[in-house]
Amino acid sequence: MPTVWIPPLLRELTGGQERVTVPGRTVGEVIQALEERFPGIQERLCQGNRLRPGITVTVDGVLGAKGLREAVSPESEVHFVPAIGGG
Amino acid sequence: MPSKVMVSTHLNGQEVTFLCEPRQTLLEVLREELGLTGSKEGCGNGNCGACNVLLDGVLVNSCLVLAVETEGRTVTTIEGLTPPDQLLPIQQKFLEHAALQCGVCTPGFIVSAQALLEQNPQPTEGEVRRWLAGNLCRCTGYDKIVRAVLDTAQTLAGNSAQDSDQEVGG
Amino acid sequence: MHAFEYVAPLSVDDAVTLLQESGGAAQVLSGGTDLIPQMKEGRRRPPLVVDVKHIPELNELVYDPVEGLWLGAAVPCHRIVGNGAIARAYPGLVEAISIIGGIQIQGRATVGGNLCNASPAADSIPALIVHRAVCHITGPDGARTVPVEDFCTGPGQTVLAPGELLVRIHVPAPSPNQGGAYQRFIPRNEMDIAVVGAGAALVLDEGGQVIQSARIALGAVAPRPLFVEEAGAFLAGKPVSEEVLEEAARLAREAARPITDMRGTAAQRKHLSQVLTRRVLLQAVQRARGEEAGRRNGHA
Amino acid sequence: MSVDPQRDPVKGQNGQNVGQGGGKNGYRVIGSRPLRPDGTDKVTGRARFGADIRLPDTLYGKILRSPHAHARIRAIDTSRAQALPGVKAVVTAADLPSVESKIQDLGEGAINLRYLSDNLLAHSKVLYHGHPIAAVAATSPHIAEEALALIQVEYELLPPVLDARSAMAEDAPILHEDLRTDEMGVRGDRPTNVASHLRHQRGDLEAGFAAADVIVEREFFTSPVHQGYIEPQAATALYNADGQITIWTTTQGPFSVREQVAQVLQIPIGRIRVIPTEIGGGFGGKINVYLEPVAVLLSRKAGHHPVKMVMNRDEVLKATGPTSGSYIRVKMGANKEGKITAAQVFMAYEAGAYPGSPVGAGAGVILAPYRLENLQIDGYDVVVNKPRAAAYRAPGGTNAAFASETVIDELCEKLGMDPLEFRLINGAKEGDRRADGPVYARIGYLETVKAIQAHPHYTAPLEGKHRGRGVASGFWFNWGGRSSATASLNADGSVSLVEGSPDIGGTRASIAMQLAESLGIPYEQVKPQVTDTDSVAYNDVTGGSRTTFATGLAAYELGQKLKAEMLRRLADLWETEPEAIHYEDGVFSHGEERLGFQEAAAKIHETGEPVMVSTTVYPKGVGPGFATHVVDVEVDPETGKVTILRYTAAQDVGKAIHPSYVEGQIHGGVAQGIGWGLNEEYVYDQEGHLLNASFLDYRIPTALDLPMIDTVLVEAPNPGHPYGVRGVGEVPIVPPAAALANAIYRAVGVRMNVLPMSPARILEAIWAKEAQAKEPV
Repeated sequence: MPTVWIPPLLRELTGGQERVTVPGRTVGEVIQALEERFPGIQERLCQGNRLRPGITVTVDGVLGAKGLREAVSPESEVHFVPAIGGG
Repeated sequence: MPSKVMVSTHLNGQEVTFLCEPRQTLLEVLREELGLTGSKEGCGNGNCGACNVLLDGVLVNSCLVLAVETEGRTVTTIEGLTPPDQLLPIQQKFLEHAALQCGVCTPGFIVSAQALLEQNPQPTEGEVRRWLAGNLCRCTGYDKIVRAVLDTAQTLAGNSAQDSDQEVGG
Repeated sequence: MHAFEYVAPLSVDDAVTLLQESGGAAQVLSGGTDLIPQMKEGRRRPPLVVDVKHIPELNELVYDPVEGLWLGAAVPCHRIVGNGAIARAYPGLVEAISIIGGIQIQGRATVGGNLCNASPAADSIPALIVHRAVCHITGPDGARTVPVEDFCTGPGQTVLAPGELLVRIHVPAPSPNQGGAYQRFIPRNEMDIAVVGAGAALVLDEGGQVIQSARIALGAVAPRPLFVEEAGAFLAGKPVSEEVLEEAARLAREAARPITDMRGTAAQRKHLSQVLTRRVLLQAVQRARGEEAGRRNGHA
Repeated sequence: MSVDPQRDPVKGQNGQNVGQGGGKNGYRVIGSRPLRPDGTDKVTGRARFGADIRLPDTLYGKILRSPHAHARIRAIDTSRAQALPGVKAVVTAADLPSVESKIQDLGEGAINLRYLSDNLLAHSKVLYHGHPIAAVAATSPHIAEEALALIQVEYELLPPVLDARSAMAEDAPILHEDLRTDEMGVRGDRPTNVASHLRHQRGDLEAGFAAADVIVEREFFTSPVHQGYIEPQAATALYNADGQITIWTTTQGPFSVREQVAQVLQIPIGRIRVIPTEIGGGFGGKINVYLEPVAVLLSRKAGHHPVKMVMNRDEVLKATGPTSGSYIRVKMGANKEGKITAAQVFMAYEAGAYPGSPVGAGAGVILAPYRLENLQIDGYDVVVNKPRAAAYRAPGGTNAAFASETVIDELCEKLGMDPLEFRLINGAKEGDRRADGPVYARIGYLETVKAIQAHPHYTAPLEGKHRGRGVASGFWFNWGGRSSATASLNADGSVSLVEGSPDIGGTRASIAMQLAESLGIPYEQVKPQVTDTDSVAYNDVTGGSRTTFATGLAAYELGQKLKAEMLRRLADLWETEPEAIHYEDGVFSHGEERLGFQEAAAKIHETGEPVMVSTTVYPKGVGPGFATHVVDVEVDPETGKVTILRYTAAQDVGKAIHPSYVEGQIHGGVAQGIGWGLNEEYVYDQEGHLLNASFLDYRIPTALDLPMIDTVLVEAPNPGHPYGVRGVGEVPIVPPAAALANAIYRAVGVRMNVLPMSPARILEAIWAKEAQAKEPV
């Protein structure tokens, strides 16, 4: 199952857990699964059916372009990080 | 409407007559009235050199010259400096050295560097930097610009040395 | 820029008449490197601009080893700096003039304009003061002379009465064994206004050991360029030594009454007054002795 | 002085390439240094920049700006301005459609539309000195200016908030009554100036610090600095009688301009065409719109005349984006072996008048070069009464690295370790975890450290009084983003390349080179041009160091597609399969048949439909960039002035497509970093007036302030790009301020914790040190 790193500000919802493994083939499914275990977390990550503005997701270190539809493999590592703009 | 003044000037090798208000700078008239937009306005108060032109052969900031002051005088802009059939050696060297990135300061640098080389054909690196200190560039860190100027000087010296060799030999 | 009339008179008399008729509202345009930005920013809004560059007397640049230097008020810096005889006679003055702006500014800016703009930080003024320069002024009531140290009365203010025109500046011929120097401190190496400027000129005895007379002036440490007469007087008659020069520099520091502004702090300016005065005195001594040291330049 | 051939100022290149590149590496075009296609126009003054656009019947627009940093607008009376002969239109915020408070991703970074609109023309409050209030279009710029003076605004002055820490105070005046702190989706319950709080945390800080043999904790203060592009913002807009809008503007992102104008004016993008002019520098500062929507409003109100608006330098500095001033605290511990055991960071970035500082980026940069197990980073985005912060080259990176890299230098000093050795012990490599979580793929950080270690600059002794040598490293994420382009085959074998990425520093060349390489033809045969928003599909901005990477990838794909199409056509002609045709060195062959590229193009032209291919990309394989710099300085202890004696920058550039422009990016970034480090800053008075809004007193480096800048191009190819390209433009601005601080310390023994390290500040630090030394122990 993919490993999700819980952003520090959301660890209050995971009982302090830094990372958890949940099932899912896409980022959206992973968040669904998280929500089932840690109610309220989805709202912190998403606005409607997309990630909150200012949050991006990396899967295995790669910044995804597809947001919630980004594919996730069983060995994947998922991070939610601040969106960065360059100059 | 404020009254306008008629001004005749030798501009880039031609007699040009234009109407302007006394409050219009030479830069404004060149750009907005005469369509010569090669001189750029980067600061408007003489601190960046992007508007450099030659006034009676002397390097000046055209943003700090009133257009009315040019009555009867000679003005050379980047457009007039460039020969009709080919680039100046300094222009060619700027290209070869990649001495420009965005290119907006480049016309000012070309006018300024050309004035330097005419006055001091073999400048040191320090002299080049001192001369160009009134021309701001934000992209290049000046490294390649200074090299391009020094290389132009060296190339021109090589050419003139060859010329004089030939004269001696011939 | 506001709308204004422009006139370029051909004689001093015509210029004086124009200035007088405007009742002091007209502005003289020389190199324009201060006036034009000030008009763009709306800091000056003269109804009439009098361009004095076509008046022959104001374009005069004559140096004579006996008579000294006659410097027309509208002579651009590049003409002075490019004159080898003047640079050799007054290195301390010419180096001050040579750093009024970059090359493009040098092509237009004038010493007369630098004086009349009366910035406390003007580079040429301390150097003119220490070289005993005198302003020659013509006005509706005739001509008069004013020593440069008395010319500026405050930021942007001078002794010029309405209708008066600065025509030329006279700098006496250098004495034998005279040396002068000017240095300013700026954060960059070019394109800045002096945080502090210091000028010194002194005359040594024939042996080059005793200071016969000295003058010291500072820029940017008071509402007007500051002639530190007491520091020069202190040096007169004393043998050259590090201690003596340092004491004169300390007196300069004492005299400085700077403010804190965006270009520097009062404490920094006090401190630099002493540092720069010491440095220009040392340089002036070396020049008086004919042992000019190379100028410090990061890119030489 | 001995002559070092690498430092001969006349010989073209001063740098070196190390790593896998080291030359052309089997490439024909990549790695060479051809002339740029737009070069001649730029050295002759013919190139058309933003202010060079002249249309018939053009009116000139000017903006009235707030003289106050913080005030409520009680009333605006524009009647006298409107009555001035020559004035054709006056607009205020009342002319802007009301937009809802909605956060929108507009090309790069998300912004609340209401803030965007309010920054164009203030609605009810002015939030910084220079905030636009009204705009006028008139028949001449002078008349427009005179009209501004006739507009009467009644203000109710409010106390300004001028730095992040005072803005965070309990009793601070509030800029936006409705602003609440966002902590990843949770909104605070009271008015505040803190727009958001972010955190990265891993491991056990307490244990980490307990395991340290030395701990250094310092705080740092930096002022806002400006991108300082030489070309001021300039835009011309025509709102035509049929409702179609055309905008000519100098921008890093014409598509982003289209999007922003559409959103803020509530106009469909289909009615807006944005034509990018040549752009005279941007560095992140020409992404946000300032003039374009206002020019559109004026054009409509003035009866469909084109309206041209050009900022002056004063306006550029007062009202276009500086990057954030900041307050940063860093605590780091290391053990005797030189391993970092823990790091804790607090950073508060000034967003300016509206939320959106680069604190997130700063938090990602600040510890990025190091392998850490115990860390915590807290970042705060704080609004203050200064212009809205905009992106500036590696946004948030320079001030962050200034803090962390000087603390590391102090750790090294306390441990008695060489700072490069320390970095080799702690430096991140492939497989290590970044501070913000994800794991690095192939990166070349350690190679940059080794490159400096081996460089003659670092190995040469530095002699002389008051001289010091400093090193520092830096990181930048880089970016991919969306790009599209088309290529058409011409009958003479030339290829027209149409792209949508404004060329800000030679990317026409670097992109054309990738097409040429991909297609196997000489660079000179590719004719690139940058086009408008109606002529190519969407492109993200030229920014984030993405253009040579992503638009270059598009060009690579175009080459592959064009080749495939040519093979298909020749196969048809030669009655065979495309796979059976051999293509090498620009020659197609099959059995007896042989056609050079040019002949093939002519043949294809004669025998059927024209050949054009297009591609769109959104690459994921972004490779981050690392750099390590070394600088030698001399400090005049009596004046505090720093002279830079020598500078060398080593950077992992992935693959240098056009090495001259890669060097140029490094030179430019270093120069800006040096300016930031030594002299650049926004100076405000207590009322929040910006005092130094000119190039006279906002001191960017001149030619006399910089030495030649040596470069070492380390080439650790990015696996995410067919040629190994990484972004190169941003990371070089990250290390310089820290490297200078470390060098200054070694020269005169003072640890600087304020940017810029101006002469006055260095002098004060020296005095403080002397005073301390005099105190009885």
